[in-house]
Amino acid sequence: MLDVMANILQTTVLYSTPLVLAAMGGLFSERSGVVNIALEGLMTIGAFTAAVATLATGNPWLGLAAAMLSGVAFAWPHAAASIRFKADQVVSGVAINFLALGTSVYLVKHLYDSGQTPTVQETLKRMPIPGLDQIPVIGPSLFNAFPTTYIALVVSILSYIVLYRTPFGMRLRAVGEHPRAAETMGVNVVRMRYTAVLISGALAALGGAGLSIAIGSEFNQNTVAGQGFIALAALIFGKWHPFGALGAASFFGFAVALALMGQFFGLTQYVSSEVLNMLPYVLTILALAGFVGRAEAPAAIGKVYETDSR
Amino acid sequence: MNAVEMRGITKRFPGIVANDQVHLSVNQGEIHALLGENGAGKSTLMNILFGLYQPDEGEIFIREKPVKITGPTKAAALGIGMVHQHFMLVEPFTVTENIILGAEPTSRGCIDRHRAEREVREISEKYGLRVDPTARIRDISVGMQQRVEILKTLYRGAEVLIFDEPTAVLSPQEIDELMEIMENLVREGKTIIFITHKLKEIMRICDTVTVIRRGKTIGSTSVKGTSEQELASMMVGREVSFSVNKQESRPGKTVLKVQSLTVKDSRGVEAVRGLDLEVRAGEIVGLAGVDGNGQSELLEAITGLRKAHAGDILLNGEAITRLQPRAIARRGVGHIPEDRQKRGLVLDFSIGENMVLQTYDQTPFAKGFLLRYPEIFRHAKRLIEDFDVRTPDEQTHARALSGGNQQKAIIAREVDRDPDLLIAAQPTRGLDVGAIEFIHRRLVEQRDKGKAVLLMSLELDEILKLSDRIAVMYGGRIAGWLNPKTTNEEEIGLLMAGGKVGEEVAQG
Amino acid sequence: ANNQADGGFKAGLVTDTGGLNDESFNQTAWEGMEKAKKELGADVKALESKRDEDYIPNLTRFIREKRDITWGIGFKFEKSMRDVAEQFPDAKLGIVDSNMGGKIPSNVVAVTFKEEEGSFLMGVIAGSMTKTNKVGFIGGITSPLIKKFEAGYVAGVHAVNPKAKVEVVYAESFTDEAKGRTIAANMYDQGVDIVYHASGGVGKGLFNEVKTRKKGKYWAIGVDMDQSRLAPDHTLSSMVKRVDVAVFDVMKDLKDGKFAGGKQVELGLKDQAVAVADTTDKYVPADVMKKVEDYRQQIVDGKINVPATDEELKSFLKK
Amino acid sequence: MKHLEQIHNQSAWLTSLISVLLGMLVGAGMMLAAGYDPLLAYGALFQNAIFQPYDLGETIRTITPLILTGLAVGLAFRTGLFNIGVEGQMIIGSLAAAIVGLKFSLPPVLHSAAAVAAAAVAGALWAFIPGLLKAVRGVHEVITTIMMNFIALNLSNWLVRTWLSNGADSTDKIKESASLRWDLLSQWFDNSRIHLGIMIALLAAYGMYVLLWKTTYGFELRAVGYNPHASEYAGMNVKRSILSSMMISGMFAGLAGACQLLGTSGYLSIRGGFEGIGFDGIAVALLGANAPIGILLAAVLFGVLTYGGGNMQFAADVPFEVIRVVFAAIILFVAANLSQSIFSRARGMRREPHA
Ligand SMILES: Nc1ncnc2c1ncn2[C@@H]1O[C@H](COP(=O)(O)OP(=O)(O)OP(=O)(O)O)[C@@H](O)[C@H]1O
Ligand SMILES: Nc1ncnc2c1ncn2[C@@H]1O[C@H](COP(=O)(O)OP(=O)(O)OP(=O)(O)O)[C@@H](O)[C@H]1O
Ligand SMILES: [Mg+2]
Ligand SMILES: [Mg+2]
Repeated sequence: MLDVMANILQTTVLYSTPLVLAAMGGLFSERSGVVNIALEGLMTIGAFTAAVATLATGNPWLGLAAAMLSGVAFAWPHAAASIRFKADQVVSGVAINFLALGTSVYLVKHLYDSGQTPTVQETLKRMPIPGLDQIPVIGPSLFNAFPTTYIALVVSILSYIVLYRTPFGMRLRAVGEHPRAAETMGVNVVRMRYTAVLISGALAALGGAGLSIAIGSEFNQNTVAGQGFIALAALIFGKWHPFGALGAASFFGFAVALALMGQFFGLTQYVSSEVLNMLPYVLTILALAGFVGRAEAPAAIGKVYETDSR
Repeated sequence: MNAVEMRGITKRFPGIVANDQVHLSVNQGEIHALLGENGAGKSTLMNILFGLYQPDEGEIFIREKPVKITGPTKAAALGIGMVHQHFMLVEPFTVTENIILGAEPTSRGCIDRHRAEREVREISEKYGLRVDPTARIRDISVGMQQRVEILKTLYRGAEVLIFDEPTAVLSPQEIDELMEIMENLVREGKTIIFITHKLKEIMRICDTVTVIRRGKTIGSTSVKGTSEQELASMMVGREVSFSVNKQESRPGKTVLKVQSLTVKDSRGVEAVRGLDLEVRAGEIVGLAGVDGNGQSELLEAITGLRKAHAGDILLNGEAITRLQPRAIARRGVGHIPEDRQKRGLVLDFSIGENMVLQTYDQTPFAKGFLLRYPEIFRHAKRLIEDFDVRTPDEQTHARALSGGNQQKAIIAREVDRDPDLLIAAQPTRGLDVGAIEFIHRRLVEQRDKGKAVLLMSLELDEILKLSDRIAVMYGGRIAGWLNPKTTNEEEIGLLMAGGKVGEEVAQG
Repeated sequence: ANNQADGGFKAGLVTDTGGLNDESFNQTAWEGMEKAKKELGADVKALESKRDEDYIPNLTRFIREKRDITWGIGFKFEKSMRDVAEQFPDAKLGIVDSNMGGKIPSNVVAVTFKEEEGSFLMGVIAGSMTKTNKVGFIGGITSPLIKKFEAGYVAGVHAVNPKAKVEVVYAESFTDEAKGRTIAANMYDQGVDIVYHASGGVGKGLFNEVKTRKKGKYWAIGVDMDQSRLAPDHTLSSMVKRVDVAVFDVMKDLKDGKFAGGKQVELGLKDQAVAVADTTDKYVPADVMKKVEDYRQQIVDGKINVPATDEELKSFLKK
Repeated sequence: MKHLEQIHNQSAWLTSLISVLLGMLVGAGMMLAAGYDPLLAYGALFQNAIFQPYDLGETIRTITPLILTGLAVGLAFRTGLFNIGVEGQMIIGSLAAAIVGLKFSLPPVLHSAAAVAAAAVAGALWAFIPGLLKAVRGVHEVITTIMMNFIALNLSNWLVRTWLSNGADSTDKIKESASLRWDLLSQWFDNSRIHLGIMIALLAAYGMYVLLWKTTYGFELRAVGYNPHASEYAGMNVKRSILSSMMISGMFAGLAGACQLLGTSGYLSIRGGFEGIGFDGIAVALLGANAPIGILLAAVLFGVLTYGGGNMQFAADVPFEVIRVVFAAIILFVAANLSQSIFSRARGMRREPHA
């Protein structure tokens, strides 16, 4: 029984890591008032860049760094369009998704003449934390995890501290709730939102990188396959709070783990594997409908901010 | 010494010159009133002083030195603080967080909460502005919120404070308290620029008044040497009548009867508790009360927007307690809601569409399930003319209208539906005297046509002037009935605060 | 991908949504085409399909170019192939991995493989080498094609080691690498020591996981191509499917004037179209290799009838 | 969404046109950078998409579901809802159409009508769930519709394998009587798979126009979309509006599924993942300013580029994905109203905020 629990936990951690990182990315952007439906695209470009950079340098840490840069680069047009040019933020996000998928697959085909990158050999490996990884049940999953998992945990905690404890975070949230109020208090709304969206790009790309150079070992057009949208859902599910989003992403990973465990225990004799596969999604909806309900978005989210002092 | 001087300020917006060579000079240590009709350009001028807008032309001097105010930060550095017409508060934040935003005390990179709260407490005690530093904005009253706005400016060391229509949203008690605070501030050496539409307030507290009309300075005068009447005509450019000409009311049958009604608010607390109320045809019943004593919930229950927990509501003798809002409206209830932009209008619809927001599916505006836009626009055209709504045409989006004209459009719509009962909630909030005059006339006209009018207002002035009977609400009940002819503001205020009054008019 | 026509033989290949270099049957099929270019001087060209609905226009484009043969690679072409074959009775077509429900139009040659036979041998290897008596199988999306792999594998394991238990998990995806990894990790953690997969891209996750585990204790078995390069020290074997050979042979026959239109060309161990990867002897000891060879011979000789469906497997296990 | 409305006025038409050209320029730049010939590529694209009757027919077939998914997304947006679940509703529409097409026997026209209707109802019902959760529990429709997509995918695969096909990868072909193909039409277009779905799509576009701008109910839907508070005050039933707008949106999506199944493929197969036509609908709707005529034009553009893009790869060796980049650029340019700001700068004007 214990090892089953350990297995479930391990799957949960594995599956939710990229979601957590991307959701934290979304958190910064949306808390500052900019809708980020582009998480999917930002994860995609991160996964692509990480794979290519790791293949080129042989160093997955450089891959992670390059991925973050690419995330910033692709978040930039989203920021520019929705902040500087006052475009509709959903429209701009959808465009980024197209842009990222198009660019990355185009480049893969151009660079490797193939639908996917070659296999990345130098991926990030599990990093046991000596001692702690021997703890039963949680040891193997939480303390013998991929570096990205540790990063995700640290990022979650840092996000909380930055958003709720520092002046920067307070200003960022103020900008997302009532930008004009923030402006009258001397906060530069435009710069704040730019910063938030760019951070969002870096984190989402980091999440994507985990898919191509930690859990996985290549990039193709199916590498991200909707996880950016799930991360967005986790962000909303988690009520735009770092720990809420962390919890929601983990919940989703947990549901995936349950569905897989079902197959191990021969549940497929009674229900089809497709039905088991629906479980994570059904559970999420039930959880939302039953316990979570209405989530209150940052008040100024999605709204174009008009400055008059040009 | 001049604390502030603005010379030849011009600010153009697309299609309009909001400020046209405006001149303003404010003495150190005075309370300087800025008076003008809606849209005269007062807020624009103050936004320029606060650095939110850049003037197209003109110069600004602070303490006799020329300055360029490039943004709110610069304004704060120059000692200018502004309390905005629409509150600039972050609702989910605490009082302290709102005050320190942008100038946070930190220790080791994190916000030093304790120090911040201590500082807020200190300033609030110094100026007599009591607030709870840890309360959330969304949980405190409007009056409290305003204090937070004032504290924000003081926290930044403001010497010149701009108050843009601060009293429009306050109850009489809160206004009194605010006046006291303002006097305190002046005593501490601050200078105040005070925008209000209420001439009485200017007479009461200000030293100097500057009047602007259509973006131009009309003149400046000492308050001592002027009168309300003179100020009004300076501002509007014509004579304004303050008293409403109305005949004795001749109440007819009972139109609205509310019996031991109990209504819960959004948090499930009983906001209205066993309330009884009657409004008869041909009378205006004024509903006075400090904001938050159940008035809003009462009106929402009558109009069907909120479920009654217990009790009955009868319209012309028939129960409407459990009917849907639409059914109630169709039975003859008109409603001018409190918050016009949020509840009264669909800002992205044309005026024409807004004029049929309840009746769009009835003849002549619809035939079967198809809309008849020609009829809708014809209807709107007529109302625009009848009610003097200033708009380019009936196809203009409601968003493009000024607040006063938006309000006129709503009143036009509700009155035109010819309801037996007209509920008017704060119908003149934020409007200038000209517009107020117009709306008051319309309400009395309805009464004289034999309609029942229920007027909810925080302006005691308005209540006293218009009502035939006054009901004062306190703690979810009618605390007492007063006769406007024999009572006065003090008496109403006392009831509003939960006190007792000797003379009351009999109900019914 | 333009080539001069020499002798005028022109062939076209339409991939399924996996694309040309999918490290799977599309890619091996293309290798067959390239061989045809080299050895038959054929003019060969490929079109990749983005969505299922692209199959018909893509096939049609080659037919309109009057290519001597147009290939559709993958069972997903089944319905489209029939439509196109009926619309263009003069065109010659080929499909891989489908027998078109047994009703093959006369201008289509249907190439299928007896994956169950190769999978049986993988089962023999796994069943012989497991130390824990627990082996695993990861399937892609539940479908008759993948069931062939599963049934053959389970039968093979059973044949050499009736005590061994086979954990079967379907990922319900052919692309979710992370899921493949999770499933593999779970299997290994629960005592499985050898895992075979027939799950396309999902299987990459298997190799990623096994690579991180103790050498010589945990193993993976690949599919379609020799996948040992994905985890050189952890791969026991791969079940190779020589689509290239099949595609080339059909075209060579066609050029020689023989076209097996309307027929199903079913290739198995006997035709060396499914086989055990050459690198297998690296970690599989000689005695097991010999067992594999024995079983191969028995299957080729028809002494063993390898099950290809759940039902056939059930009756096979009963014996 | 507000300033997208301005696309209705003529300068916005110009903006869109310029954005399309700029977008293609971006694509050309990308091709040049990678050493391809953009002229050859674009030439191949348009030549392939519209000049041959066969290809024109196939292009129209490609456009058909895009119109419908665009309408689905656009209608929801108009009423203040973000329906990312069009993909799933479309899958369910296909599923329902397949069931009726396979399991029922009806006379020709009736059969296809029944299958189309079933798809519409099924799509509507699939959208009803997120609508209900939104209206009653306030659950954010973005999450629920995303989840419903994955559920739809698995549900469809499951039913195909277990019920509709006896364990195969795909169902049989639907009965001829349920098909939306019309021989005469196909023959005009050289036996391409163009089908009557295009009529359904055009009717749906007209239907959305009439519903939203001509009927009393549409008045209510739009009012609720813009301002639910004011609508409630005016006596409209906000919850019912949310529900019905989700359902109408789902109905359009279901129709798209019907077109794909009854017109294009004729059978249902197990899906490895999402086809993406529903997601493309988001882009189509946004590019088309959520207005029927705009959506039509955007779908045409999208369809031409998508179908023609296949030839680009064939003729010029350019990876198809560059088309996605072109799209992204067009959408960004339109959304950011970039051409306008270029213009106004040229005239020495400053950008003014819009009301
Ligand atoms: N940002 C803006 N863009 C365009 N026009 C504006 C803007 N702000 C104000 N205006 C216009 O400028 C004029 C002056 O507006 P302002 O808000 O200064 O009036 P006000 O005197 O403060 O009125 P009120 O008494 O209602 O507060 C109005 O006609 C208004 O329509
Ligand atoms: N950002 C803006 N852009 C364009 N016009 C604006 C803007 N902000 C305000 N206005 C215009 O200002 C006018 C109303 O300004 P203001 O905000 O002072 O209204 P209000 O105070 O609510 O109404 P009123 O002045 O009648 O009480 C309207 O005509 C509105 O169109
Ligand atoms: Mg003002
Ligand atoms: Mg005003």
